[in-house]
Amino acid sequence: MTSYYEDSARGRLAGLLDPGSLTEILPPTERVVSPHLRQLDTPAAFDDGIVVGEGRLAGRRVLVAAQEGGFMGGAVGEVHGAKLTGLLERALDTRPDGVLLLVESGGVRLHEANAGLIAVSEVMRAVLAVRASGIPVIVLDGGTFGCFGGMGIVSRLCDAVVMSEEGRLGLSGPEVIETTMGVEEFDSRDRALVWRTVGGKHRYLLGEAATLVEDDVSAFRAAALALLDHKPDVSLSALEAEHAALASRLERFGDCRDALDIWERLGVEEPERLPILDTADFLATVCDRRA
Amino acid sequence: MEILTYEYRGGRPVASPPPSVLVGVVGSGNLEVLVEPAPLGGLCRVEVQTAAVGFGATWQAVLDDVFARHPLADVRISINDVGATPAVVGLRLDQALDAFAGGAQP
Amino acid sequence: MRDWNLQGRNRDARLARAASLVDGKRVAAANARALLEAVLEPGDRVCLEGNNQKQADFLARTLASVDPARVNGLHMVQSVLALPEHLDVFERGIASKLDFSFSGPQGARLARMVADGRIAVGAIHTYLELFGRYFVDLTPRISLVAAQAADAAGNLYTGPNTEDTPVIVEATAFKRGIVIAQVNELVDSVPRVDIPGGWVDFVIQSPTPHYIEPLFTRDPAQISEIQVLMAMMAIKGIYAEYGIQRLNHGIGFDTAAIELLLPTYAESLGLKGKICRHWALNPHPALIPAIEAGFVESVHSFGSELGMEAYIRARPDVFFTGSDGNMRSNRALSQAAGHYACDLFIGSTLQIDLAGNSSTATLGRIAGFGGAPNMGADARGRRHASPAWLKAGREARGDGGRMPRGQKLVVQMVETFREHMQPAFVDRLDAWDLAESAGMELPPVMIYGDDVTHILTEEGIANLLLCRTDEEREQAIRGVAGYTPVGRGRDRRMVENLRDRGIIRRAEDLGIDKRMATRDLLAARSVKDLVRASGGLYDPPKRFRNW
Amino acid sequence: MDLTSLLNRLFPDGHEIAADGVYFDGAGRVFGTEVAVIGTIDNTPIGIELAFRMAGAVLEVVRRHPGRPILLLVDTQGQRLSHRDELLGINGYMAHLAKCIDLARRNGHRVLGLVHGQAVSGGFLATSLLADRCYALPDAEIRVMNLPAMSRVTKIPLERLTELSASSPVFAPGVENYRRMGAITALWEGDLAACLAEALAVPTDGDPRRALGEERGGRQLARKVADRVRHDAV
Repeated sequence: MTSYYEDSARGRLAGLLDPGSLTEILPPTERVVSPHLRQLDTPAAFDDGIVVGEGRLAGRRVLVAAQEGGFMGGAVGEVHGAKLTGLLERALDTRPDGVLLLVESGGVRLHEANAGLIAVSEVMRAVLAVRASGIPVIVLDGGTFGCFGGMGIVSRLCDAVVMSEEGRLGLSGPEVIETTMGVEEFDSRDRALVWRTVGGKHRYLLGEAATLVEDDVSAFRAAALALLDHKPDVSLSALEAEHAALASRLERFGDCRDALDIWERLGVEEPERLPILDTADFLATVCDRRA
Repeated sequence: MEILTYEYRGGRPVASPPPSVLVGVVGSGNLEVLVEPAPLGGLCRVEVQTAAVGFGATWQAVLDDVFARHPLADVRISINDVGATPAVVGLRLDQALDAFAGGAQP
Repeated sequence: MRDWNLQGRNRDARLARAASLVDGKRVAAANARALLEAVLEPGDRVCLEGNNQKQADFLARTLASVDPARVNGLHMVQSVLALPEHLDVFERGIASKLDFSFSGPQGARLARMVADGRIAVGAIHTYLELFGRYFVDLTPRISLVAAQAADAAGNLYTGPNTEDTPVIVEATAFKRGIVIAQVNELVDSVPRVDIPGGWVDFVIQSPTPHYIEPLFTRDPAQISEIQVLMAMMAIKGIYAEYGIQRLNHGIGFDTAAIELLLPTYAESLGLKGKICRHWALNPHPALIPAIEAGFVESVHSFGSELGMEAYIRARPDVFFTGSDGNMRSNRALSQAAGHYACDLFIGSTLQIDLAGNSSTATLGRIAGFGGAPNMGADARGRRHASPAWLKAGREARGDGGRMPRGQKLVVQMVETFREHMQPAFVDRLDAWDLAESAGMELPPVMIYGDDVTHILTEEGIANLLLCRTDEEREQAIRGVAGYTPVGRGRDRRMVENLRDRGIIRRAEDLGIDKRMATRDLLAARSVKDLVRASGGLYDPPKRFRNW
Repeated sequence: MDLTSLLNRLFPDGHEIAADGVYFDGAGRVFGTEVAVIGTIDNTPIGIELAFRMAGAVLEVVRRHPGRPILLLVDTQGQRLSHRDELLGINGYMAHLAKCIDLARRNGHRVLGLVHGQAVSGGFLATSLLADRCYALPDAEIRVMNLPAMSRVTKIPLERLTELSASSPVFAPGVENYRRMGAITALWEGDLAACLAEALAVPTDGDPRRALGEERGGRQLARKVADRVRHDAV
């Protein structure tokens, strides 16, 4: 068992794909680094914090991108974002069986904030173009830094999100909310609160994550493989169905102030027990209780 | 930021080197090490970009020992460092150069 | 004729002044300030309970709020300055003199206030020294302590965090002083009596439970591969070498790594049952896997640790627990145990000089000592033998026909550079500058060089027991000081000679493959792994969760 | 500029646009073309209700008015920063809005954005940045974070950020920076109706912003890097 949470972006890819099948595009030897970091006296990385390439998953052809949270929290800068956009657009030409995004990002990289923000919107449009062309885009989210900011939106544009309970998915990070709105709004040091708000279990219960897996690279691999046959549907009726589901979420849980309230309303007995359950026990406990 | 360059002579080239080896991550207290074969006329060249300014002598001492352990020639070693301690620097370089000399990507 | 009971009469007068505020022994929280103003007299010696874990925080707030016109010039004699209120009493003129042990969180403010002349520091102690002086020349007149519960008779139940309470109350109650306790709850009968009611004068239910700091919880996720390597060297190069059965670990990730390598690496070396059987140690969560693996036979603790309560209750063969099932900790007794009954202390530090003196002092902070020097010092009064103690003694004294005697192993474990490339090895400790600027009589040295037996860094182990001259000792230290200026200043030939003689040993000399030193070797790599290892009994504080 | 005068200048031929608090929608006419309008005022933070409502309005246009152009007039200080919105999955609501806008585009609706107040981070991402073309009024404000806050977070001295922002459009707030980076096609001044009509007439194909950013010297790498990743042989 290899912990996905602890692994690096490259380590995750090595464990996820068929051995030796990854061909990296613009690898570190190309030294396509961020020029903006240098200007601000900040160290750059040779891959600008993202690995993109082609590989195989159980023999099936996939394009992959993996963000490295250890480098600037996986934040998106000009080069980083352009690599991701280019990879997605490559799928339009090469038509793989799917695109896998191993997200780990705090959002936009402040050192190049404007470039990063625009880049994320380009990624968003590219994701939707790939899906509209019938190729599924699958997100894997289980890294140390979670997935926030623009990448939190990107993740929910895709066909499915695979999470471990350690994974986090949201828009504004708890620290950002605490800094801006005060500790009463969101105590970012209360990690139990953080995880039951944006962690994998809650996201799975809400339906934001399609699959919840153990913190194990091979579990992520199996889940990604199972989702490759997903047929993207970006039609009006699909979006109307999503609209209805989001309406129902607002209606059922709009007045909830804590995940425990939501879980209770979902009919989970002893909701306070959920955080401590192992993934298998958790899945068995909540199997017919998801929103 | 500081950019430091070191060169070593007297090493031996690796017979069939891999195209490149990358080890580590550019994160706080850590570094990435990129090792590539390069036609340097027998030199081993190390280029360091580091966020910790003023440690040139320390880098020299660490790299002297690394070269003594891994006397390689025609190798370009590129480092992006965010204030890693010499212990971590030595560890990453050992990992990278073992993999490079072994000819396999770790 | 001389009156031989002035203290008793004075005590009676104080109690009489408080009579209107008391119902039995109970005083309402709203009357707490009035109580303190009634029983305290200017210049009193006061012990306010608080250590690096449990805090009599309500009484601290109350004391800081009394009228300085009525209560002033107090002499505080307390283990730890942890809360802002501990210094507020000086700022407001309520107290003026201080004898203490540790002031980690308030170290910078304390230094400023000492420099401004607002606090006269008597001395900075180790815990045992200060406790000792409670019975000699620093006996508290009034003690303000914290407990979990009290009954109507004033019997106190401390729960697992008994800590300093017994020693403080004993010193006060039996010298006609006054003991005031804040308790979390008032009950009909306490689950067990930790402090007999006859020793307690007043009981106040505090508006909120007393604070406890989870100081000894170390998240395994933060242990680095370098720390794993150092832990491997500690186990193979010291624990196995000397057969360390009885020991104490300092706080920190270095020692947590050792604890987490016992069920994996130490087990693979066949060391179960041969090392680490008996501990004077707080209930470190990182020790859970080793306990579960059967390494650990007994643990006596200075204090408890938040979240470990249920686990401790379920392992009474290992921990010291009461009839109620909960741990009974005792700082004074565990300190004594660590000093006299352990063969090894291992801990980290911030700076080590060329003579092996180590210090955690930095300029602008008066941090004090706590208990480490009690653990990290040879017990000169020890007379019982053990193989580890005898072996260390032999190494130190040679076979030259001198009087045979053992020695405690005192190991300093440091990475050669700390964060931000601060070298751990220095020519001159910052403690000298601190002593100068704060007008101290001695530089605040945590562990004296002549007590240190081994220095362990990522570069290797220096066995100072085997050094025969000051020069050898200095080169042995330089020889493991890595790329710090001290390390680079080594005499390479002499260091190689020391290595040939086994005084310096590198990982490879110990047969340790550095490539094995990865986090995969840790028995737990996250707090959740610790919870799993405990069978769900460990309930970590929420700040340590990621679920 | 207040909403009424903005709408009057955009739609001199008249409009039926109803406001409800900080939200408004409806339709206006410009030189004979009917344009659906969805927007907000007062720099409002976009929380889940607002994102949901805008998404519903986009879907409504797609259902009821096939092909009708959509003009987004979103004035936002960014996503709503709240524990409760995160709890309910605000990123999912934002993504839903983005998907609806993209659906409209794919179904033949021209989608334009006009920044008339503020446009910040997540609130910008899920709305006008998803339009075919985004424009701005000259006094609008676009940013991720102001420089003092950026300095605190990145620990880069404010003076250095200020100094560099004089030459680099890459991180500092400002409409002109976003124009140079290619995200803002043009500034609308003077006859707004004419600007709108002209924008509606320009053909659109794909996402032109990288090329625009490169052409204007604001983003030198994005197009090159994306093209290489898309086309390099492996």
